[in-house]
Amino acid sequence: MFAKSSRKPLALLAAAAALTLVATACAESTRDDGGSDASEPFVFASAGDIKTLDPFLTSDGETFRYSRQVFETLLEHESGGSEIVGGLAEEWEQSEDGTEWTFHLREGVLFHDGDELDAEAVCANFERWYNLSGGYQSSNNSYYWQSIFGGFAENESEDIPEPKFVSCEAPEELTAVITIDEYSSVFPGGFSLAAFGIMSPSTLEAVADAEISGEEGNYTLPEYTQKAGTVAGTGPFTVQEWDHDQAAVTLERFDDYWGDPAGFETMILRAIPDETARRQALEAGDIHGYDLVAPADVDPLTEADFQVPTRDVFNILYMAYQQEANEALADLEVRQALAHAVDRQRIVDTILPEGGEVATQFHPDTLDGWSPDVKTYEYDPELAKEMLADAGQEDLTLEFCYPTDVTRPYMPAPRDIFDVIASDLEAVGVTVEPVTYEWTEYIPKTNSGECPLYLLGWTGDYNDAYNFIGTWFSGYNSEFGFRDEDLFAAMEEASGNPNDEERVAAYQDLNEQIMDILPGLPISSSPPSIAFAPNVNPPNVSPLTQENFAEASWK
Amino acid sequence: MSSSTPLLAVDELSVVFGGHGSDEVRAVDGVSFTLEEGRVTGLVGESGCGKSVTSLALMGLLPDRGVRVGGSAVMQVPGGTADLLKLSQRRMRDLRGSQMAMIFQDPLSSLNPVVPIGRQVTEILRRHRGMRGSAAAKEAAELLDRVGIPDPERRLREYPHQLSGGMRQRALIAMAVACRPRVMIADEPTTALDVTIQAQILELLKNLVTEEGTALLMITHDLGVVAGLCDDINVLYAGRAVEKAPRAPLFAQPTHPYTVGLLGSIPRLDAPRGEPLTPIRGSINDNIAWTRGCAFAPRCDHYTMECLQGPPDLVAVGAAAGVEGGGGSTGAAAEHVHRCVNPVRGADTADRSAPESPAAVGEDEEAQG
Amino acid sequence: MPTTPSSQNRSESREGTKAPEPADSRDGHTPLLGRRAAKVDRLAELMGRREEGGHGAGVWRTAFDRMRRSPMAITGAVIVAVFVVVALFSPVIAPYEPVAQTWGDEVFPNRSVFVGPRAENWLGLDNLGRDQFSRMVIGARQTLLVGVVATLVGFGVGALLGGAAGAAAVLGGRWGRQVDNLVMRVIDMMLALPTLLLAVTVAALVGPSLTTVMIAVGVAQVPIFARLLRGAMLSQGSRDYVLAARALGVRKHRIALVHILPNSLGPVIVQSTLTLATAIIDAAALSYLGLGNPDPAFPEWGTMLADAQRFLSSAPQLAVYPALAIIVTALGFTLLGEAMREALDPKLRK
Amino acid sequence: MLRFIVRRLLQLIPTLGGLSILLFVWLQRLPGGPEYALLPDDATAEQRAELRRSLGLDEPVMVQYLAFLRRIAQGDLGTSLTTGRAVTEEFLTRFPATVELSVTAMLIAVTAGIPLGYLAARRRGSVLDVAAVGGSLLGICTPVFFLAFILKVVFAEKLGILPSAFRLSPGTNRTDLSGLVVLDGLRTGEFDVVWNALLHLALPGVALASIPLAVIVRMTRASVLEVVGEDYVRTANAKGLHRNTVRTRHVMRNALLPVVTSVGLLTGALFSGAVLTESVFAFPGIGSFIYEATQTRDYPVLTGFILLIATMYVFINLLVDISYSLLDPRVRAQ
Repeated sequence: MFAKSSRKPLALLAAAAALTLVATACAESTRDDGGSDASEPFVFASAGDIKTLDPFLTSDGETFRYSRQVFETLLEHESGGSEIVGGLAEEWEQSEDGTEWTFHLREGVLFHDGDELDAEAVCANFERWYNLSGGYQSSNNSYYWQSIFGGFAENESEDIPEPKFVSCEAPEELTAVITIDEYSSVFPGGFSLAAFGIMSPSTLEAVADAEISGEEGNYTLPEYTQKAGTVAGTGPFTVQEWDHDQAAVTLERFDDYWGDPAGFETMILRAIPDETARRQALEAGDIHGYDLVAPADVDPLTEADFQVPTRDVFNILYMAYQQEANEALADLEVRQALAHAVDRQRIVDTILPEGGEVATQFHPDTLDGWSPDVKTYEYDPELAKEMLADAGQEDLTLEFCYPTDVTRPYMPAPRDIFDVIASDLEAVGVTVEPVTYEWTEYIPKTNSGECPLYLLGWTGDYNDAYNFIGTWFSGYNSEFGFRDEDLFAAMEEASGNPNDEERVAAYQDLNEQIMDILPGLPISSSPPSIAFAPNVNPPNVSPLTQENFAEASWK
Repeated sequence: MSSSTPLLAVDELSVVFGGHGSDEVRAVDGVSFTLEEGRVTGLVGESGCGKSVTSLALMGLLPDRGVRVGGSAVMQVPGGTADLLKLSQRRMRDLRGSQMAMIFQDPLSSLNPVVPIGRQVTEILRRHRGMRGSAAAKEAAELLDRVGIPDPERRLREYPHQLSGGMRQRALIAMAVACRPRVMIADEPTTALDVTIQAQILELLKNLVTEEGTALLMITHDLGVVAGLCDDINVLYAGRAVEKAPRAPLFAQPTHPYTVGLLGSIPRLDAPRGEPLTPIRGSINDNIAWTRGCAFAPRCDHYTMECLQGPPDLVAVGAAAGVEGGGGSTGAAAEHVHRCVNPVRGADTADRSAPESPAAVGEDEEAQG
Repeated sequence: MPTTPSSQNRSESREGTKAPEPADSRDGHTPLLGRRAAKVDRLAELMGRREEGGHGAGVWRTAFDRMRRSPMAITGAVIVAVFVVVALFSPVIAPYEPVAQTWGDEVFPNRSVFVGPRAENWLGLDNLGRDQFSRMVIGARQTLLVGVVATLVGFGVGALLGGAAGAAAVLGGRWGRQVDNLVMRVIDMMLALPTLLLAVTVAALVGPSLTTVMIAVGVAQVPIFARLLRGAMLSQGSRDYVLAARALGVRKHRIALVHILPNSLGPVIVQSTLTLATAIIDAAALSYLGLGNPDPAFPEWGTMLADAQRFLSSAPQLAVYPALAIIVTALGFTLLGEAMREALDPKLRK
Repeated sequence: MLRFIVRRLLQLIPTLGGLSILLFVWLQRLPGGPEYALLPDDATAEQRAELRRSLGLDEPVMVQYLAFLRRIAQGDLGTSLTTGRAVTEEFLTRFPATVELSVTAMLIAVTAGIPLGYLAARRRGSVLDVAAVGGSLLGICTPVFFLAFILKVVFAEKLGILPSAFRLSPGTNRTDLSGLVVLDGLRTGEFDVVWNALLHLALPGVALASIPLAVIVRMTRASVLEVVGEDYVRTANAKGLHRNTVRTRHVMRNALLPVVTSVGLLTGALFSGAVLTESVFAFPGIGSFIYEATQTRDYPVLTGFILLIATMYVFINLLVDISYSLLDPRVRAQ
C-alpha cells in the first residue's frame, strides 16, 4: 500500500527540486575565458572596502589605492620606483632654508568636472585643509595632515600639534608657493602623499559646508565622502559609483586626462578580505588582479600562467622590545640575547616570499642612509642562553603579541612568523605567553606600549630615511618605551639638515647607533607580491605599493 | 447457518510477523470462520490475541514488509469470487470502502485531525461513487443524518477535535456505510466510548445490519457486546481459535477453560454477595508456543501434562480428548468446537468454575505470588 | 492438509519436544506434589527463554539493551570511545612534542614544499615542520576539553534555569507559574539569538581565547537545555505518580528533587551527547572566524583546520586531517546521541 | 484568527523588551564600559568623561534605558566604527543580499529535503534511506565553512564552472529597485542579470542549505514514519482512497506540520551560517559584514545587527506560528 505507491506528485516535486538545482548549479556556458573585449571592466580585489571618497580623511591603504587613480598630488613617485618626480607640478624648487616650496604646475590639466587646474585651485585645497574644524580635527580624520603639516589654523584641542603649515600663495596662474615654518626632511616627500590629492574648486565649494558629526570614535562622515558624484580630481579615472552593498568602487576612464589615457574603460575595485578567497576568485575568473598574494600562492599562480610581478623591497618587519612593559627588556644584554636566539634566516627562507632578506637595521638597503657597518646579531642559541644566564634571566617570561587574520605587505602570515620566533625563544629558555589582537585593536595596543614583545613593520610612504627611522626614534615613543635624548637629538638634527649628503651620512650613523642600543630586532625586508590574470598587461609595480592602474590594459 | 455460500469464507488464516527468522511472531495461526449476509460474527479475546490482526489481514491493511499472510479468504464480489489475501493492491483498493468497510477503535485518532469531517466523508463518495461538489456534500449530510448526527451541514465543516467522542464514531460509521459495503468489520468500536454512547453505537450497528443485510465482523473483548449483538462467536487465544459456537450454546455451555475464565471475569448481579470474581491469572504474555502445547496452559487451572505434549486440535465438543479428525472442520456438522484436551464439563458454567479456582490457587504458590 | 507455515512448524516442534519425554513419563508415577512441581518446572522451561527479555528491567536497562543491538549506537560508541581514549592518553600516544618545529628546515610553505606521510611522521609535517600526527593527537584533547566544558556550561546553566522553571511550574501554584513564565521569557529571548551569532558576539567582545570559545559555545546551548528540562519536568509533573506522591503528603521540593528531576533527565542526557557534537563544530567555526585559541602550544582541530585552509591547494592533507577528525568525532557523538534518543523514546520503542 | 495574531503579537512585547534590556545591560557591562569600546585606547580621562556625559552615562540607569529605547525606536542604532555610516543604513544596504541567499538556501533545503525525507521514509532501510540519513548526519557534522570551502575549490577553482565570489559579476549593469537582484531582474526583464545572480547564488546557496537540508530530511523522514503509522492513515486506506490522495491529504498534510515549525527555527541557523558562508564567498550580505565587524570589533555594528536579527527572527517565527495555525485547526481552536 503505502510503500509501493506510484510517484507522480513526488516526481513532480523532485523534478522541481532538480530544476532549481540545475538552474543554480549548472555550468555557465557563456563564461568569459579571456578579456579580449576592451570594454570589459577590469576588476581588482583589495583586502578591504574603501573608507571614504575623500582621501584626506583617512590613512587607509585601500582608500589610497582608489584615490591615486582619481586624484593626483603635486609630486609623485616615478612609475615602478621610489624617486620623487613631478605630478601636477612639472617642476618644483625649495628655498635655501627649506621653508618655501615653489611648484610650477602642469598646463592644460582638467578636472573631471571641467574645471581647470591652476595655482588658485591648489591653494584652495591647502587652505581648506588648514582651516578645517570640528570632527575633521580628530587624528582619525586628518592623520597625514597632522603628521606632515601639524595642526590647523585654530586647533580645538590641546592634543593637536602646532601647525607647520604657514601659507599657500598663487603669485602666477600656474605657480603655487607653499610656506612651512621650518625645514624638515619629510619634504618634499610629504607633497606626494595620496591624502593630499587635489580636488576641483567646484568640489571644494560643494563640500565647504559638509561637517563630520558625531562623537570621537563614532563619527558620521558627510555624504560627499560616501556617494559618488561630488568629488572630482584630475586623475586618469573618474569615480562612477561606490556600491556599499557590494563593497565595490567603479572607476571610468577620464577621456580628457592630460597624460596617456587609461588602458581600461572601466575599473572596479572590490573588497575580498580573505587572502585565500582572493586567490580563488582570481583563479575562478571573477577578478583580474589582487594585492597581497600569500607567498605560498606565488608558485601555483605562476605555474597556472597568472602574472605575479614582484615589487622592490621597501619595507621592514621587526620585533619590538617595549622596555617599560617588561623590566628585563631594559637590559641591553637581554635584548641582545633575544636577538641571537631568533633564527631570522629560517623565517626568510620558509615563510617570506622569495626575494626577502634578513634585515640588519631598521632601514631597507634600497634606501639611502642604510649602513653596511651596523652591529649584527647572528643566530646563536648557545650564546643567547649564556647571555641570558649572565643577565640573570634564565627564567624569563615574556608576553608576545601578534595580530590575527591580517596580512601586511611586510608580514605575510603573522602567526607563522610568531610561531617560529616563539619556538626559538622557548628553545633558549624563555617562556612565551602569546597574546593576540585583531588588527584594528593591535595597533592601539602596541602603540600604547602594552606589549613587551610584538611584531610590526612599516612600508615607506616616500623616499627618505626619516620616513623609517624617524617614525620611531625621533623622540620618546611608547611603542618602544625608552628615552635616549642623544639619539633623539641627533635624529632631529639630521632631519632638519637641508644638505642631502650630510643628511645621508648622519642617517647611516644613526642606523649604527640604533643597532647598538637595539630597541628592537629588525627581522626582514621582503617584497610583497601582486597578481594579475594572464590577459592583463600589468602596470609597473611600485615598491611603495602605489601602482598607477592607468598603465595597465588588456592584452 | 442455513444459507448456501457464505459471503466471506476465511480458511486457515495465518499471519506471521518478523520474517527473518530471528524473532518470528505468529500473530494469527490457522483461524477459520465465515461471514454471512445479515449476520454478526464475533471475534472475542483479550487484547493481543490476534483479533485486530485478523481484521487488518482481511482488509489488506497489514504492512507489506515483515509480514507473511497464509490461508485464504474467499469473498463474493460483483462478478464472482475473489481471495482477498491474494488480490493485487490496486484491486483491494477498489474493494475497500465499497465492498468492505471497517470501523476502528479510537475514533479520535482514526480521523485526520487537519481535514474537515465533510471532506473525509465526501472523499470516499468521490472515490467509489464518483460524486463531486454539491451532490457529494448533500449525500454526506444525509449520511451523517442517517448515523444520527444532528445539524449535519454544520458538522461537515468542522474538524474532528470539535466533535464529541460518540459523534466521531458516528462519523466514522457514516464513512464506512457510505458505499453500502457488503462486509463490515468493526474493531472494538465502542471501547473508547462512554457506556451510554456505547449502547447507542451498538444499536446503530445492529440496525444497519438488519436494514442493509450487511455481514458484520464484530471484534471485541467485551462479552456484553458479544451477548447483545453476535450470532456466531469465535474465541481467540494467542492467535488461534480456542472455541467457536453460536451465541446460545457458547454462553450456556462454554467448554474451553479460557472461555470459562472470560465469563468468570464478569461481575454478575445474580451471584451471591461476597463471592469473589474468578479472574484468569497472568496476562496474555504468559503463554507458550502453540507448537509446544496449549498456549493457555500457563494460566490454566485445569492443565495437565497432556496439555504440554503438543498442540491440541480443534474438535467438536463432546469428542474425546486427543481424538484426531475434528481439526479444521468449519462445516455445519460441528457447530460448537473447541481446542482443548481437558475441557470444562458440566452445565452451570460460570458458577461452577468459581469454587474450583481458589483451591487451585491455594495449591499453586505461583498463582498469586 | 496443505503445508501451511503453521503445520510445518508443528511437526518440527514435535521432534523438538521429544528429548524431555523420559522425565515426564517418570513423573507420571510420582506423588501429586511432585507432579505439580514437575508441571511447574516444565512450564518454566518452556517459558524460560522469554524471561531474559526482562519485563522488570528499568527504562535505562532496556534502552541499553536496545542500543547494544543498534549498529548506529555501536558505531557512535566506538568512535566516541576511541576519541576519548586518544584524548585522555594523548601525551602518551603522541610520538613527538606537538610544538617542536623539529623539521622546520624541511618545509617551505612559501614555495609550496610540504612533507607528506613518512616513516617517522605518520601524517607528515605541518607548515612549520611540526609532526602532524602528534598535533592531531594532542588536538583531540583540546577538542574534547572544549566540547566537554562548553556542554557543561550549557548543561549547568540551562538545567538550573529549566529545572527551576519546571519545578516552579509543576509544584509552585500561582507564584510558581509566574516564576516559570519569567524564566521562560528569558529563555525565549536567548532562543531568539541565533546560536553561532551569540557565540560570535560573545567571543568578539571578550577577545579570542580557549575560555572564550568554551563559554560562548556553552552559553549558546543554555536555552536548549533549559527548555528541554522544563518540558520533560512538566510532562513528568502531570504523571500520576506525582499526584500520588502529593496525595501522600510528600514535601514539594522532595517530589521535585527525588521524583520529577531524575525521571526528567533522560532527554537532557541525550541532548548533552548531541551538544558535544555541536560544540565541537561551533568551536571550529569560531576558530575559523579568528576567535579561537591563539596559543599554538595547544593545537586544536578547529584552529588547525582554519589555519590550514590557505594551503588547501598545495597541501590539502593539512586541512583534510583536522576536518575529517572533526566530522568523524561529531558524527560519533551524534550517532550515539540519536541512538540513545531512539532507545529512550517510548514512541519509537514499539 | 485575528485574535490569535493579536495575542501572539502581544506575547512578543516582553520578549523584545527583554531583548532590549539584555543588549542594554550588555552595553553597560562591557569591559570598562562603552567609553572604552568607543574610544581609542590612548584617549585621555577627560575625553572619556566627556564621552560619558555626551552619552548620558552619568544619568540614572532608568533614564539611560529609556533614552536607549527612544533611540532604537527612532531607528538609531549608532554608527559603524569602521565605515562611519549609520548601523541601520549598513544593515539595510546589505540585508537584501542575505535575504536572497537565505531564501535560495531555504528553497534548496525544502524542495530537496522534503521529497528526500519522504522517499527515505517510504523505503525505510533501503539504500536511499541509508544514504539520506547518513548524508544528513554528515551534513550536520560538517563545519559549514569547510563545506563551503570544498565547494569553492571544486566548482570554482578546479572546474571553473561557477563564480567563487560576489553577488554579481563586477560591472554588471542592472536597474536597482529593491536591492533583491533576482526579483528586480525578473521585474525589469533583465534576464541576463537574473542568470548571473543565480550563478553567484549557487555555491553559497548550497553550502548554506546544508544544515537546513539535513534537518528537513531527517524531520520529514521521522514525521512521515510517525504519521504513516497513525490510525487516520489506516482509516484513509480502509476507505480505499487512491494512494496519492492518502499520500497528499492524509500523510503529507500532517507530516509537514512539524517541518513547517522547523523551517522557522532554521532561519536562526541560516543567519548563523550566513556569517560563515558569506565570508567564504565574499558575498556582500550582513553575514560577511558581521564577520568583518568581529575582526574590527565594530561594537555598534555587532550589537545593532544582533538586535535587528533577533527581532527579525522573532517575527519570522511569528509568521511561522500563524501559518502553522492556518494549517492545523487544533492550534487555532486553543
